[in-house]
Formats: sequence, structure tokens, C-alpha cells
Amino acid sequence: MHPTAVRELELDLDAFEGPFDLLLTLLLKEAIEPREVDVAAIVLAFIERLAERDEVDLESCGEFLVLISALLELKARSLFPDEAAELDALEPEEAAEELARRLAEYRRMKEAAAWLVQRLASEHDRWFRLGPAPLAPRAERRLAAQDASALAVALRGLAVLPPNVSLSHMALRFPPVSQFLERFRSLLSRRRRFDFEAEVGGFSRVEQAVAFLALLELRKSGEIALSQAAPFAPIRVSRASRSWAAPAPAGRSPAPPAPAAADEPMPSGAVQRTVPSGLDSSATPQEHEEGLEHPEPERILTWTARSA
Amino acid sequence: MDSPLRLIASNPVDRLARTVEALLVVASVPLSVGELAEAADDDHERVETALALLHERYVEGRSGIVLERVAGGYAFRASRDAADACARLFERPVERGLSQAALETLAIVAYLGPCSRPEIAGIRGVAADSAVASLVERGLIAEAGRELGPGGAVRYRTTPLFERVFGLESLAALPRLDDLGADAGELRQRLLEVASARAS
Amino acid sequence: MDSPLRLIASNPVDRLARTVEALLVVASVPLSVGELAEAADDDHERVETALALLHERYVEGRSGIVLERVAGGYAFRASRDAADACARLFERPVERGLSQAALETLAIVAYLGPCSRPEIAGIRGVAADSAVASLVERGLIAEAGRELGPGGAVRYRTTPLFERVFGLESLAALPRLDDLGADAGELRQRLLEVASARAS
Repeated sequence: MHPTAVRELELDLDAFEGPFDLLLTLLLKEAIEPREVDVAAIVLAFIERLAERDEVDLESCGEFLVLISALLELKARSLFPDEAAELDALEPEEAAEELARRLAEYRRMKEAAAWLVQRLASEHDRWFRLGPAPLAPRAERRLAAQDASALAVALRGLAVLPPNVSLSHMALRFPPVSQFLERFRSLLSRRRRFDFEAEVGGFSRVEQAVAFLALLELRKSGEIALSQAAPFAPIRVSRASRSWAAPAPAGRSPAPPAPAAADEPMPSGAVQRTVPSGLDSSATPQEHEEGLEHPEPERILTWTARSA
Repeated sequence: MDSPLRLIASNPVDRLARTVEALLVVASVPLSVGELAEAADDDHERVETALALLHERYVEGRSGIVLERVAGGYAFRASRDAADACARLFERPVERGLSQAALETLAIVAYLGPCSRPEIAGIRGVAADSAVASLVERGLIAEAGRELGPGGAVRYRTTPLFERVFGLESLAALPRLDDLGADAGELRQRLLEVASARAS
Repeated sequence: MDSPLRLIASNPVDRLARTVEALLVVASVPLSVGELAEAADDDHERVETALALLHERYVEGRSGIVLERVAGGYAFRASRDAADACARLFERPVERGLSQAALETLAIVAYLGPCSRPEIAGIRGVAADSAVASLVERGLIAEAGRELGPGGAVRYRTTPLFERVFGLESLAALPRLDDLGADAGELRQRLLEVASARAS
């Protein structure tokens, strides 16, 4: 699937019908409520599309991951408002920063590329010579005396492993949402509430994202209630009043503390991979974290300055 | 130098203009005023006067050869009137079949360069290897050293050919890109406002 | 078309001459009358008339651009008056150093012995085409047969000029890299291992 095809991925959701790119645009323009968007359906549409193909295109997968995580974060933000919080008092939170930067960069890059395409079209009737003139004098290049030690230094540089250059985040892996649904249900059968961050802290970011999807699903079906003291504060997950009474027989005391082993975050290696074959799944969760790191803020400043 | 005709022909600026047009017709890249002055062994100001003269002579509509200011220098190109004839005889290997990925990569290198493949991948969210290779092969971007430190990644910048193909006087001629009228800060602000609007 | 001036400007042969000069300024090889006629979508005879017109305009002594008839057809060249200026333009200053890409490529070829472009690209982690081409052009490396097997890639070795420029009596005088490998084979192994680790 060509990257363009990711943006053109046709969606048929309750709240929206059309290409993915348009959905993102409408969300940014606030023409659609993020809470109305069924993120899981988009993920499904993409995976179905992926399954139609013989080959896995890492570019598409990577782009999809960027877009879907941006969307997920938008939705999360709209689902967990806080009445008490005052706009001015808010610290610029890392997550919002990262999302905004990613979206801004994505938009800028697309606009820049679109401008280049336009420019190519408008300059199409400008022809000039590529390469030397037919009867031009031949130029000879002359090089000053060189130090042979520079060769040794150059080769030594090639024999050293670079630090922290990992593109492993490009290998996309989706643990199934159902796995987290089961996990959270089982947790809530033993405990009245739990802290989302504490539960998923040990997972990779992709796994955390899918866990979050599961959370949204549970809330949608009314199984859980969510609370958060302030934007970006820990998310507390508790049994919804109407459903938690049902499975627990009346009169019984709350479930005893579960065995420690069951409460430990699932080791990420144990999460079943539903990655289409061909994707690298050997990367460690640690590499995921590194891979998702963002370019230094200075880069953005450079951009702004240069394009000013 | 003894006849009026010779005097006219050897008018110094006219003579310099002839030298400059000779240099431009054999050069394979746009030449700056400095390069022209050095080759012609003359001063910048006079070279600029000569260029102004040539600019009038080699102007769109009057001549098949057009003098243009591009990529930080001056170069001859074909007049736009002759575009169809050129298209019948020549190819445009540099820009033919540029993929969307390559164009996005090119945009990043043009605006942020020099930058490395991991940096490009970080911004695009997808691997940049094949796009970078195709742009290098076309001569639109070129290596510009490595990142500091052992094993640093190769960095890339756009070439003068890039500016020439896109008809840019320099990289500074790239337009400012308004991101839906919002920079990162504004966008974040808007996200927070959405949240607070929902709360009220 | 209603004023005499316009009539002159739109004189068909004059117009064709403009197209021909445009084609000639874009071409990187001499163009034959046939090629010009086809591109201009006009007949041979009229193209020859246009060329005669251009021959008069772009003539030695009157113009810095001279239309020259050569074996393959017609091409522009610089006037002889501008020969010194052209020589200065094309005489490249002595280069003080090599680019990182050239230096790495040269180091690989020097230390590992004859190498192909794919091998060099594999070790550097980036395409080696332009670096190899530039080193060949400088005369620092040269072709040395092909890899075994059908369609084997061209291999390159360093030249005597390389040894002179780097002040080496022979390749054996290269600075030792014993800590990286006892011989070229081990060194190659090490570099390939690092490259593949880097790529993963």
C-alpha cells in the first residue's frame, strides 16, 4: 500500500464517511468531535486493507501509526476534560506538545511537498542543459597532498557502531484489543479500581495505545467509569456502578487481593503479535521507546526561522 | 583601435558582456557574479553592468536563449516559447516519476537541511531510505558530512540542481509554510481549548 | 500582426531561429539538422535557413557565443576571445581535501583492495555511486575487472596517483589498523558486521 493510500484509506464510520486524510483535517478544524470517532474501526479498516496485500509496506504502516496515534490522543483529550482546570494555569504537557508538534510537522511537510509539485508544474516549460556543454573545455581536478592518516580515521569511523540510531519503531505491531479487554475485566473482577498508567507502564507505546483503545471500548459499553484529577493526571479506572454489582453476588465482600503475579503488568514479550508476517518483531520494547523519540525542538525552531 | 567601428566593438563593457555570455554558454551550473568576475578577470560592478546588458538581450519573447537568475547565480536556459520543441527532443530525468515520499523527503531536506535519514524518518514517521537514494541519484540532494560522534549518520542537503529544477533564486525563495495558520504552540493551545469547551 | 515591428518579430524563419537557438543552448551534444527539424516540427530546408541566420549572429568577433558546425551537427561554443576566461573558469583550484563520502570510499578501496560499488555502499550504509564516480574522475581509483560470475559488478582499486597524493610508497605503507583486523579479510568482515548491525 502506497503511503498516499493510507491517507486515502476509505472509512465508513458512524460519524464519518470518506478518506482518512479528510477525517484528520475535519478533526483539526473541529468540524467533527473526536469523541464521535471510532478509532478501533479505523484500525480494523487499515488491517483489513493490509491483509489484502501480499507484501507489507513499512512506510504505510509507519505513517498509519503516526496518524492513528495522533487521532487517539485527540480523542483521549476530548474524553477527559477537566472543569476545574484553567487554561492559563496549565503546564505545557509533554504529550500535548508531542502531538501538536507531530501534527504541525506532518501538515507542514505535506504543504511543502504540495508546493514543490505545484512548482514543478509551473516550471515545466523551463528547459536548461543538464551536464556539460558539448564544446566546453575539459576541466581537470587537482588535489593537494593528503595525509594518509585521514584514511585510517575514516575507516575507523565505519568500524564503530553508531549510538542510539534505531528505526525499529517502524516495525508496527498490534496486540489485539481483546487481550486488554480481558485483562482489564479480570482486574476489575478482583479490584474495585486500578490506575491505568501503573497497569500499562511496562508496555511499549504501541501496546499502551492498544490498551487505551480497550479502555475506551469498556467505557463505551458502560462497564467501567473513568476519572482523572486534572488533564494528564493518572487515569483511574473503576467498575461502573450498574455493571460491577452484577457479576459479584450480593452480600459478598469485595474480591480478595489477587495473587501478585496476576497484578503484574503483562510482560510485553508475552503479548500475542498479530503482525503480518514479514514485519520485524525482534525489536525490544526499549527500542520502541527510543524509536518514538522526537526530533530536537531546535529543529523546529530552525524550520520556523528559515521559512519566516 | 584606430577606426570608429573598432572603438564601438571594443567598448569595454560590451567586450566584457561577450566574455560573460561565452562563460555562461559553456558553464554547466549557474555562475555567481563573483565567479564570473574572477574568470573574466574584471570587477564585480562591471560584471553586473554586463549582466544587465545581457539580461536585456536574452529576454523571454525576444530571444530563444534566456538569461535567468537562479540557484544563486546566472544561467542560460531555453525560452518558454520553445518548450514544446525541447520536450520533443529532450527528457527531464531529474523530476520524472518523483514519488510522493521523495517529494516529502525533498521538502524536509530543503527546509531543515542538512539532515540525516533517521531525522527524516523521524519527521515523516516512515523510513526514508529509498526516497533518499532516489533523490541522491537524481542529483537533487547530496551528502553533506556526517553527524558528530563515532558512527554518525550521513547528512544531506539540497544541491544547486534542486534550486535550478524548481526555478529558485536561492533556498531563501522557498515559501513560508503556514500550517493551517498554526504553529506547534497554537495547535496545542487549540487542543486544550477543545478540552475546556467540552468541560463547560 | 498589425505593425511592421510585429511583422518582423513574427517572421517565421526568425521564430524558427529562436527555437533552434533554444534547442542548442539546452543540448549537451551537437544536434543534427534532422534532429533540430524534428524537434522544431519544421522542414530541413527552413531549419538550414535558420541556422544560416544564427551563424551570422553568433559569429566569432561579434558575439561571445559562437555557432560551430562539428561532426555530429551544430553546437554553441565560447568565442576564442573568451578563451582565457574560460580556461580560468574550468581550471579548478587545487582542492585542499576530500569530502567525507570520497574519503570513506577511498579508505575502503585502499584498505580492502578491489571493491565493487555494492560492497562500498554496503559498508558505508549509503549509495556509493556519486562518490565512486568522483574518485574515478579525479583519477584516484580506477576499474580493476569485475566480480566473478555473470553480470558481476565492476571493481575498483586505487591508482598510482592515489599513492602519490597520499605520500605512500605503496599500499603497504597505509597506517595500520591492527586493532580492527589482522588483514584485509578480517577488516572487511568487521566492517560488514558493523554495517549490518547499523542497518538493523
